[in-house]
Amino acid sequence: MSLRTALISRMLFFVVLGVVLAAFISEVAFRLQGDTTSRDPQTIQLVIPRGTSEKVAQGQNVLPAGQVFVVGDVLQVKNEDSVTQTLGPLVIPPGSSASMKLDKAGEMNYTCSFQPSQSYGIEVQQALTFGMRLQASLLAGLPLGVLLGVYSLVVKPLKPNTQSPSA
Amino acid sequence: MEHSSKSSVLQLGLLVLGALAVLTAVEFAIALTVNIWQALAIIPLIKAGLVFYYYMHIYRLFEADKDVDRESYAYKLATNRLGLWLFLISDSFIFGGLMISRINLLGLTRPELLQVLGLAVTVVLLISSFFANRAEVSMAYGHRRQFILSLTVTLSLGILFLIGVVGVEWQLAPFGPETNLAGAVFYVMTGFHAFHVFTGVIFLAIVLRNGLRGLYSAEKHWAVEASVVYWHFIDVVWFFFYPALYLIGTLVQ
Amino acid sequence: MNRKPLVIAMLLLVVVLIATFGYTWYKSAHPAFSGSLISPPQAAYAFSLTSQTGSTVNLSDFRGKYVLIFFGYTNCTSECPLTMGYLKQMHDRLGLLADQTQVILITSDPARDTPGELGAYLSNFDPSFMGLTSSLAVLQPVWSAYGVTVLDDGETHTSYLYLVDPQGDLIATYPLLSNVDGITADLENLLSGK
Amino acid sequence: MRKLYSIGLIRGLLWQILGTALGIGILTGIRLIIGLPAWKAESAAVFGALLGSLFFVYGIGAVDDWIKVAAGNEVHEGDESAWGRMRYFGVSLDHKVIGIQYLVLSLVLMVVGGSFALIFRAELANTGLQFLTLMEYNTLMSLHGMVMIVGILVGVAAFMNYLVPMMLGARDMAFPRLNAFSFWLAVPASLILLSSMALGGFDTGWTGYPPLSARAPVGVQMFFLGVSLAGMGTILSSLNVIATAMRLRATGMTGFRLPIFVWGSLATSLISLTATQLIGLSFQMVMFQRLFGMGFFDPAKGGNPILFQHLFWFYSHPAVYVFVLPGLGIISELLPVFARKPLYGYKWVAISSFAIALIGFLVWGHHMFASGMAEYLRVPFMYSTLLVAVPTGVKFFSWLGTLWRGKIVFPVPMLFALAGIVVFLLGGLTGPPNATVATDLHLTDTYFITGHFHDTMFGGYVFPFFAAIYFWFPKMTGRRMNETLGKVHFWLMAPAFIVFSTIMMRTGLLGMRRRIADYDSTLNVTQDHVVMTVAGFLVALGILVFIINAFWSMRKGEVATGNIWNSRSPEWQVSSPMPIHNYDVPFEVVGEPYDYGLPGSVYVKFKEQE
Repeated sequence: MSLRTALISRMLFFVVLGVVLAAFISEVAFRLQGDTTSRDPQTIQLVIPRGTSEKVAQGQNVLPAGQVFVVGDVLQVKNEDSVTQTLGPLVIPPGSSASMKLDKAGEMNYTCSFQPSQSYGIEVQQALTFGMRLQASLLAGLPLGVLLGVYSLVVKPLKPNTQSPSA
Repeated sequence: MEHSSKSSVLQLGLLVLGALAVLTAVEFAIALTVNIWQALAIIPLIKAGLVFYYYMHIYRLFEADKDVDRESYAYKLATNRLGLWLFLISDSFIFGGLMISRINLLGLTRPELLQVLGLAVTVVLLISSFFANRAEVSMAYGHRRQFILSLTVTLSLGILFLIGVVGVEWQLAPFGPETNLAGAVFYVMTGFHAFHVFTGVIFLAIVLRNGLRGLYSAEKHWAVEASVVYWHFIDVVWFFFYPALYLIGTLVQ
Repeated sequence: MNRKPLVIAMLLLVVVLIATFGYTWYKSAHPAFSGSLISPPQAAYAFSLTSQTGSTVNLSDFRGKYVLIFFGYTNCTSECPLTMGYLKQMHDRLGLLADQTQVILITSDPARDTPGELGAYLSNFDPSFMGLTSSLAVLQPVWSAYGVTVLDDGETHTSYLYLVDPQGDLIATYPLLSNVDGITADLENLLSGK
Repeated sequence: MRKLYSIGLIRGLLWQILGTALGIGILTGIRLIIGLPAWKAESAAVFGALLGSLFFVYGIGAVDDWIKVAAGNEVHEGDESAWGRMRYFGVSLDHKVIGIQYLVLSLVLMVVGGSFALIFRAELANTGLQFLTLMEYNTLMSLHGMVMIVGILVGVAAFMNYLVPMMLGARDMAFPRLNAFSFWLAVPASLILLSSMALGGFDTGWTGYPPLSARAPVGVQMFFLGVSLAGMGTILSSLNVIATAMRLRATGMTGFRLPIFVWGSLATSLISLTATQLIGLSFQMVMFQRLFGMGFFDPAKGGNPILFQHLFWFYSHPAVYVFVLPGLGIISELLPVFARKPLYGYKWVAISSFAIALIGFLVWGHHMFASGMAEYLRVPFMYSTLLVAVPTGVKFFSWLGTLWRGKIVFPVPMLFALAGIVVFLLGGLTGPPNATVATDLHLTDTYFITGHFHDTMFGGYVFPFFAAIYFWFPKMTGRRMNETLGKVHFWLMAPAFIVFSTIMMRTGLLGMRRRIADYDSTLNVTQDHVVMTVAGFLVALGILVFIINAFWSMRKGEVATGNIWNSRSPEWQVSSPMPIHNYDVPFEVVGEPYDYGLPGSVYVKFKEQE
């Protein structure tokens, strides 16, 4: 095995080691933290009960004025009322349900037919996904691995004559 | 290269050109049909690897010095190679930065360009790279006529590429640098690359002129090697820019 | 110079190709629906209106076709032309599949949108598109059935595209100005039976 | 007149003026031809400055040899010894001459930048605006930053050029012509950078963030162009250093027998070779945005200003390691000499330079904690930033270990080296609070950061830089600098600076924002500002003493041709000033470089001695 390949494999080994360590620490910390926005996207149902339209006509609130989601959630609106209801891009015929995917983070105010205010607030938060945690582990693990790798060259030299500055 | 005959080396060069052509064709086909960016990102890497090894002879960097005398030509040649490669590494950071900017700003969209022209200039640059390699090999075996011939072809193809990008594409593009983001990215990327091509053309022209005056020999032709390696580098950069500008993603609305 | 790298490169290429097409096959096998699905599908309100040619048209005439219904008016300057443009794009992209679909524009402004007007308007887009109008009395129930609020000047307040399947059921809605790719992909998937 | 023209520098400047004028003319002509309004100050200035710098490099003759080669002629290194002192004012291929040229340019730039600092320091001595307009203040403040940075880059190049070939036992750098070229690129670059004052200045700070820099006066273009050109020079010279250190080492000089300074230079060059391209690119992109309306960083066109910050800091953070690594190397060089003890943990120190450089590439994000990056990603950046403290700590440990129970003597170079350690320690210890997200969000953009930064720069660069000048002055001139004046310089500068930076951090903690021309008197920092101003002027006074000392010693200084510090380093084994081609007889490395005080240990053995 030539010196170059020895060096490369040595560095690779330590970089991987560093990333693994970083990932471990990051995951443990993450679990302890118990982040709320870190759940997987799921289908959340919003039921419009019977008789909503009448109540709304009288200006009563039937449903909460809004709701919080994470990116990727599917909002499924079930219409148990007797008339067609609408929410933003959704049209829900009586007794049926319609759904929309929330794939953009941000706060939206959709016009709707089941609120006296004619508007329903939807807040979509960026979920703390595994991908981002992986990114973080890489960002922390790379330097760690490099550090361990270069110092390993001092602790355990590759070969007697090998510490050329190209290393 | 000494241990293999010239014809076999040239044959290999042709083989590599074929491989590159196939890869480019596949790239184009994927872009037209399924357009999966991961594939379009990997294929240039393969192409670059081929060129690094077969055309730019990267392994020469790691050959141990046969001659330890500091003043000997062989030793200086190796030092020059190192210097050139260091420069290429540094230069590749500019292009890397441009790629990062393009990814950050445009994501999976691309400017509206002439596909035919894009493919054409790519092929032109590819073939020029082949002839550049041919020129270097011929020189290494001391065949001056063939060297001059191949270098002339390389040079003219390089000029053709410049005309294609700056002379035609820039004029026909339906946007200017200030129109939109895609325009800005397109002009800055092609601009930087075209500038490098331009310098490469000048470099090749100088080498050609000095070659005509018989200044290079089979033993001493560093200038030829340098110009050719630089030229290949420019080609490799285009391997990445071509899909980034013409193929990946959907058109900007 | 050894040829190993060349061989490796070619092998890599093969791998990339396999991966690519495997991936695309998987994607096409599991299509994602971009419209907002209505489940279970509801029988779409069956209307009977007058087309731009003056003939009477029922929704039931289009059994066996996917029908895209859009409420708009010819004097509309912003959303309607854009949406019709999108629908035209979709129609062209569908190519041969297009004749298994029908685009219908139901006016929200019967006062001004005579059949002639509608015909002139739709001729800007595609001959196969159909524009329907009628008297206010006939249109009112249609609008309410599809949850369309119409202001006095004939402007629709909330407007969607409605997708009716060959059985005459309302299966999905699309927000206006949604990107044409989604609708086209959905229809392609539906028509190719996926 | 003809004699004057024969001086390279004058010739170059004349050509630069010519080129600038020509450039402006050409551009205006082109605009006329394609039917635009003929006069556009901005593009004219940029094109003129660009052409001007090219003409300078051509006029002074830095590219003559390449042109000859291109024309197919042979080139030889002429015998320069005949030129005498004039060598320093024209193109010379001798790395020692180039090193000294770099050194002088660096001193000039730092004096200029420092005087800017003095001006606005005086302005800040009291609340309200005394004698500067806001624009003037901003321009001086921004230029102080960038002129100093360019000055430091040039100074780093100075010692890398002067020392690396000597320490390696090489005849010259690997590419002498490239070396000269990269120096003579730095001169017009500096001129362009300073010329920004004449073109309305700019108010962006040295970071030049868009969208601010996209709206600033034309001066900012000169700033961008100057820095880009200086960057080119740095890239080429670092390329040269790497090639030299990898190819031209004396026989027997294996990796772990390299002088620490060379390790530091290698690490430094590694950074500036690669990362510098990105600051150049980011600046050029803003230039294009201003010139051609490209919308890279213009949100109105969908651009992304944060992208600039990423590109910018990807260089500008590693850049601070470019500044300090050679300085730290110099400290490691001097301590064993004056403590008469081996350098403690040589291998660890050597590797640490590399570790710092490599990790430095991955920490740029910590400059953007406050500028909207994904919250979760701040943590790894914080971690990697704190990781940099490890190799730095290794260096400190080695210094202490070296001094421990050493027979320490205190000539001026040693004083400066020790001051460097102390001040750099101050800077180092104030680093973690800035690296930690929770505290940084409060400290960012305050004088605390400024104080931290000045501590690291002075401790990591300025003090070692002076130490090096006092140490190698005999090598350069054959005379040693006056000790007494040197001590005066030291005792003026070191305490004053420590007071300065400490007070600076205090005001920062009290809420003093950086980069502002005026502050609220109710902050109760006015007295602190007075103290800072006084301290600042004391530092300047010290440097004045140094300059006088340097000029005096050059002519009348005590002659020192031998190994006055009794160092083991090869360059001291031959007579001072250095012979024209360094070593008449090549040497061989037979032992460890820093085994001071060990009986019978030898580092270099000259062939003749066999």
